[in-house]
Amino acid sequence: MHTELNAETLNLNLKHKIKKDTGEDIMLCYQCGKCTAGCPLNDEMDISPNQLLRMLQTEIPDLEEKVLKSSTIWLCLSCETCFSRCPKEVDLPKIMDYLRSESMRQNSVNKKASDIVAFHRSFLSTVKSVGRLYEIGLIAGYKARTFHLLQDVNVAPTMLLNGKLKIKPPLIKNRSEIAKIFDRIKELEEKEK
Amino acid sequence: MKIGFYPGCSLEGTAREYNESLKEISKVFKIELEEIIDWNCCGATAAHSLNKDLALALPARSLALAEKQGFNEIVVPCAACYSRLFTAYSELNSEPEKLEKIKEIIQIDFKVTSKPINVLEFINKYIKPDLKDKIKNKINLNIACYYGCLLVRPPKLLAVERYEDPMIMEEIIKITGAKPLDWAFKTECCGAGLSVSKTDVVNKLSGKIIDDAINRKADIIIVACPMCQSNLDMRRKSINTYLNKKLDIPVLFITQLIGKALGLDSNKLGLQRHFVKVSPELFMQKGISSDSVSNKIGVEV
Amino acid sequence: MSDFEPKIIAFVCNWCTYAGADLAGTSRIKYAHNIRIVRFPCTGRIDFMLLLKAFQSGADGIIVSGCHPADCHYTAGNYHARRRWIVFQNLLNFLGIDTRRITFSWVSAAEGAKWGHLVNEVVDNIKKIGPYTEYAKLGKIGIGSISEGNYARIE
Amino acid sequence: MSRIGVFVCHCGENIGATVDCAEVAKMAKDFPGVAFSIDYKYMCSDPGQTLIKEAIKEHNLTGVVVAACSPRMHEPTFRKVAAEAGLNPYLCEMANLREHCSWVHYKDKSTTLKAAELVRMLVEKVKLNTPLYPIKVPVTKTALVIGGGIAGIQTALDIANSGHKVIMVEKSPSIGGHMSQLSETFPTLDCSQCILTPRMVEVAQHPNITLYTYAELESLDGFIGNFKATIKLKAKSVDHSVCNGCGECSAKCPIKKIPDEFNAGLGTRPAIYVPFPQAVPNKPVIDRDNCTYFRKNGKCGLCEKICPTKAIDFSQKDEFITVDVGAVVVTTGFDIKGTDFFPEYGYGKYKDIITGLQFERLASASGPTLGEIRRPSDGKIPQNIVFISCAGSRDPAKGIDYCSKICCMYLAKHAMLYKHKVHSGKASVFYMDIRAGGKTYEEFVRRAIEEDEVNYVRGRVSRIYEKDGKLIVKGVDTLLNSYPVEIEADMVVLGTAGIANPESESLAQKLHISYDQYHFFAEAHPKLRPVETNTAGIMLAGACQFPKDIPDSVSQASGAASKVSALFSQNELTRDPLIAFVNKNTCVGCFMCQSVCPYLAIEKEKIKAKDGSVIREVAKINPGLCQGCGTCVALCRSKSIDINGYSHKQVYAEVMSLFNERSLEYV
Amino acid sequence: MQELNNKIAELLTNNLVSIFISYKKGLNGKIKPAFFTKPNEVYENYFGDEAQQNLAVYVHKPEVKKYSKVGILANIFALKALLQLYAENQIKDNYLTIVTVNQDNKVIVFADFNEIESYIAQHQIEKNTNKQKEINELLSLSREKRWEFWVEQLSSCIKCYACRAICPMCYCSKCTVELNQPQWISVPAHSLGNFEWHIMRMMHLACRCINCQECSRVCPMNIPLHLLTTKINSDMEEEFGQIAGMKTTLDFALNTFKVDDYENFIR
Repeated sequence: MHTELNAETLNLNLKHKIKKDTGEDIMLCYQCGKCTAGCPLNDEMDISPNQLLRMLQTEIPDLEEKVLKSSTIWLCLSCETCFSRCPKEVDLPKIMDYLRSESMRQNSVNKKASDIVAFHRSFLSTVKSVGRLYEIGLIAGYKARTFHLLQDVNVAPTMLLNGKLKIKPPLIKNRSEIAKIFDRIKELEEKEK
Repeated sequence: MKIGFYPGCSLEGTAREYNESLKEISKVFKIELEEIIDWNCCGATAAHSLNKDLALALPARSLALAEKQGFNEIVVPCAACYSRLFTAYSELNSEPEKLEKIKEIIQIDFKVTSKPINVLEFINKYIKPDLKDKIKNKINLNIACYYGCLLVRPPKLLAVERYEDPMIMEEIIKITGAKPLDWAFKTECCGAGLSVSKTDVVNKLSGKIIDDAINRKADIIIVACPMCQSNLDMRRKSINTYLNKKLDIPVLFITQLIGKALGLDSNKLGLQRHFVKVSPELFMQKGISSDSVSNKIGVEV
Repeated sequence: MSDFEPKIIAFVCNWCTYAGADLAGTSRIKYAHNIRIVRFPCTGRIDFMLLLKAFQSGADGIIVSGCHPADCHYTAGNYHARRRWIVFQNLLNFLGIDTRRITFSWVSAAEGAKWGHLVNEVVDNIKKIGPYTEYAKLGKIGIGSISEGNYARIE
Repeated sequence: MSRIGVFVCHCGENIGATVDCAEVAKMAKDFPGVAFSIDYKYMCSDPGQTLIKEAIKEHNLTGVVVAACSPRMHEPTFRKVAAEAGLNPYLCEMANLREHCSWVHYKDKSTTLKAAELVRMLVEKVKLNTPLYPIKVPVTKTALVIGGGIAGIQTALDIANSGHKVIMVEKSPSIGGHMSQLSETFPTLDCSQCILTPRMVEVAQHPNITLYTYAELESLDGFIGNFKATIKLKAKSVDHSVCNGCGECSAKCPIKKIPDEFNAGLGTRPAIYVPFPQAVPNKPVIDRDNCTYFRKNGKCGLCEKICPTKAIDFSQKDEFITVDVGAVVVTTGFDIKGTDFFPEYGYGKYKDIITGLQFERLASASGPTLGEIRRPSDGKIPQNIVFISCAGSRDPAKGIDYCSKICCMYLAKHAMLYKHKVHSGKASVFYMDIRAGGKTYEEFVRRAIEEDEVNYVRGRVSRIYEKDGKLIVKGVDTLLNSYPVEIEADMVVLGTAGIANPESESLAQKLHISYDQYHFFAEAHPKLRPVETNTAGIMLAGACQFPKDIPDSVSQASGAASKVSALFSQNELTRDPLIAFVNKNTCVGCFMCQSVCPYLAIEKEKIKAKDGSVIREVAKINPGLCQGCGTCVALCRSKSIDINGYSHKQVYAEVMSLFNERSLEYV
Repeated sequence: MQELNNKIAELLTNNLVSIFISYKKGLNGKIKPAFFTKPNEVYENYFGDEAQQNLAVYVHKPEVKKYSKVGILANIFALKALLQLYAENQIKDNYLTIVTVNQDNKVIVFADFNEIESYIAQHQIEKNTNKQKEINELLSLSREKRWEFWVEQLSSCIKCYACRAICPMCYCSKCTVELNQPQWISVPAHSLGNFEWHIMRMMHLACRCINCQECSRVCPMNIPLHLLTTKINSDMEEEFGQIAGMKTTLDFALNTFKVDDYENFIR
């Protein structure tokens, strides 16, 4: 009889988890490096995109851990340049999305990326409470989380002057609905665990 | 004619002039942009960076609300919102299981029939056909059309023609008399999502873009994305500091440019709101060669 | 599931699917044993009446398979067959005959794995649907109904 | 009454390990009509064959079922055995117990039961088999070679030299193909034209070769040994029997700006032209699409006025000739992708991004720059040149999946040639893998790297854009931790993918041969029959089957030629008689069968009364043309057409033998 | 009517035809086919709305075939049938003289089949929406219900083959149903054989049937055969854009194909 691989019984490697969760096949990559060559942030990244894929291909736990702890996954802008040029049509941005959430789940977020995570978090908490983005709230929350208190003080006055910042938050009517969406997703996640 | 409208958060704040100019030019063509009642944030990069369900659920709610209001199409001027909304639209359309899950999460039953369109598609379909007849003020400028990432990528999803060298903005602005330039950075990334958290990255990426546009003798850069605009415009001072240069080229939304060509008032189009000042002489018709214009722009940054 | 073992008959062309099934063999691809293959020179040769006869003789499912479009050894036999199947399927469906039991496919000489998958899929599917008795039972309805097994034989 | 013998083969362990062969043989004994049944370890071995022969004689068998491997494997073997025992070979059938049973199932009762059922199915069939006799057809000993590139030239010369006639058809005005466009050839760097042109001349002068240039195959009917080919001779508008090839007309033709095919679009040519100075035949044709005389209703006509031999003939029409040939060799070559399909390399808008073939022309002494490497945009000599391999190859997203095989080598050659011509220049090659398998190929590439210091960078180029007259090539060196490499190049050469000829699909349909998903013609077997097609009598050679270099094309050409010669060594061919036939008595003559027959094998036959008056018309199948697909058999409403080997009775018996109520009980 | 009678008489008198197939009123008042061989019989000729039978079927009956030149009064269905028969090589040139009466009661004698082709093109038969509705209703049922419906309908078939006898397109000299080597169609009148018979007949009529529905009319057991013919006709039109009896050339759905015929059902 043909036995099927069972995710529950097998301790899956990261690349298998990615395949299962996103449908993206890491093994398609043949290391041409085109993704890296086109990546606007390659200079900043600690692991270049093609090497990141190679590390996942190997299934070596140490390398997988390095990937999850890398700054690369947080620096990826999802500009989709790599995906649009990839000869093997590997959807790297999608894989990056997965790696980010996996990195958070395993508490392996790169220290240098904490600013970015903090920004994302405060962004979402603004959305959760307001329903829409509220720049002053966002920036204030972000700065409280990162202690970058003086960043952007130079643009804020001009923004206000040009009418680009709203002082009052743009509340939506059914804010509770949005909060509920966040809650249900959290519930779902916990169930899946 | 009425059409659904999802302004997105930035058009309420940092990109107010985009909102104002889009509405102004739509008025000229007797198109009413009707806002989706009680729309919410699309979740942007933050949502899909952290949670894929959230990245679908947030845009899905707005899509569902639009459907309830009976819109077949929703204009989504912000390229980032458009990308999120369109991704949700096509994923939910092609994967019924996902749709079921999302309906459960947002607690709204819907069929995903309201299609998000971006501002270029909107202009191309509803404004471009009659644009020629309504031009009052020929634009005599060299223009670098900047697309950024999310209006053209991923090409598989968006099905954009010539995604590495798109021509849709160029075709539109040619009608206003403007001269589109062939340049190298029209689809390079400006650094968008890292605008606040990694300012230096933005300085570098956006700096390259502005530099190339100026090198090729562009008078202005036009964009169709509030993120690109804010990176190229609002961040100009720190870009200049980073590059140790004084780059003074204004960055306009395509809607503002069309507005000027239609003879609309600069203030109504929000041109006063820019960080890099847009000189009123820029749009004067007579006696200005494109070279002299760029010298005359008064920039205070 | 019960221990129902469906009877599947496959009408295949010699050049593509028969060879594809050979390849499945040489590649040692394992699939369900319920399949019996009848060889034809080309899908163009497969008479629709044979499909009815297969149901009559007790087949629970039928696979008809040949070369992919443009690959026919005889250039166009598969195109003719495709049309015949379109007409035939529509007609059977209109008459209420269970067309889920007939699977049409293109399996090339290089698609041994596809053949294995196809057989397994069809067997699984027919196991779900259950035995096909209603067509063969027709022999017991009407004025001249026949007793079991007493079909006309030729020799 | 049938007396069938069943011979169950264990095939060593191959069948025996999974199927209980002895049990199958035992069950078979009880099948109606079976007179003898036995199992044996290796039925195809000499003792096995003897066993069958003796049983046929001893038990007076009227039919044989060998239950062993696939009939596609050993049917000829066992039919021969039957014939040697005095039984008509077509009274032997095979049950496929190996490929269709033992190899694909696990050891189980059900597997043995299936084996027995397969045997019974074939027993039921073989009872209805009838003795058949092979069909004999004569062989026309002339070969048709389609395409006059190096593969076609080699094939034609080999066949002609073995004493048979050859007709060569070439669609362009000269033979020579892509090889005539090349500068030097790897790995020896000898001049392409120097080695090719003597062969071209030989073709033109060979007494056994008839050459038709500016001609195309219109249609092909018939079958191996007996094809009828219709060839379209396009109007040349020049009477070649009169023309002396002086070239006055080309020199004076007022239309001069037509992109030159021979120079891959880098140069121009007039409307009346000889493709290149060494062309064979070295006489011009008029390109009517671009000629003023034809485009503007007889205006111009300058060439006619100045031609010293009065060879210009505007009134010429396309001509069609029909020739009888016994074999066809297809040598139509390949094509390359242009530079316009790479979005990230500018959609072809940059003039200085060229294809490998264009570089060949730049490097060739007969090319538009007389062999100097000058870039197309401004004619400057590039000081920094970049070569990109796998441009479209190995690129499932935008190009083709496969490796085009020749690019690694020719790009190394290009880089080398460039370095030899521009000593101060810098050459870089972006590659993913260097595929240099071949005699002295690896050494050649190493020479480029070691002696000529070509800069090989491992990585695909992400983007090329133009800035201040330079082409900015952006890549990374994946061997240097993905270190960014940005080259300001003056010219970029793309090793664009080798692809099938755009006309290959329509040609395949005319020839009734198959092609693969990339439209390359399909060989009959990838390993064992690489030069034949699935249609008997039609062979392949050269890059029409897959991109290949000159040595490979030439060897395949000689292979195809020897296949043709072997065929022509016989006066008669025998064919399997598994063909269709018509029952005249019941045919009503609706002739629908005629329209489904792909071989035009169905004719109208008049049934006449004694007085000679026609009573009715019925269908008649030409046994020489019928290939036995049976499409007509299934279409005929009154079942007036039947087919040997797969007759109505036989397939009916097979189907009805399965699953019937008297199904086997396994004991 | 008089014009028509005159025409028939004229054809017979001038020996342009040796037999003319038309209609007459029977003793019970029912309209039935008439075979005139002499001008003085023509007074019996009848033509009107009740004259519906498709006379084309008689063209290939041996009794008619023995005459060298045959005339026939053809309504629109008969015209379509004759055209289809011509395409199928069943009517020799100069054998038939075909007469019809158009909507303005004008008598038309066709010179050749090309004229018939253009006449038919101008006189499209309107689709019977009621029948299409019946079919759609059947199709909207579950498969099991449809099966029950047809089992009930076809179980009453007595294999009298009236449907075959009346059909202008059933002209095979040896029908498959009469073959017993092998026995394609089970002989006894049980439902299995009935299904086989009707499925086979429909497959053989696909894109040949001109949907005159004579088979349904003559069925003594009132089996709704018109549902099958109408369905197969509309299928042919939808799937392949082909309608039988429209062309002089043989273009039958199953002897042609398009490379891009749909194949979403093929795996």
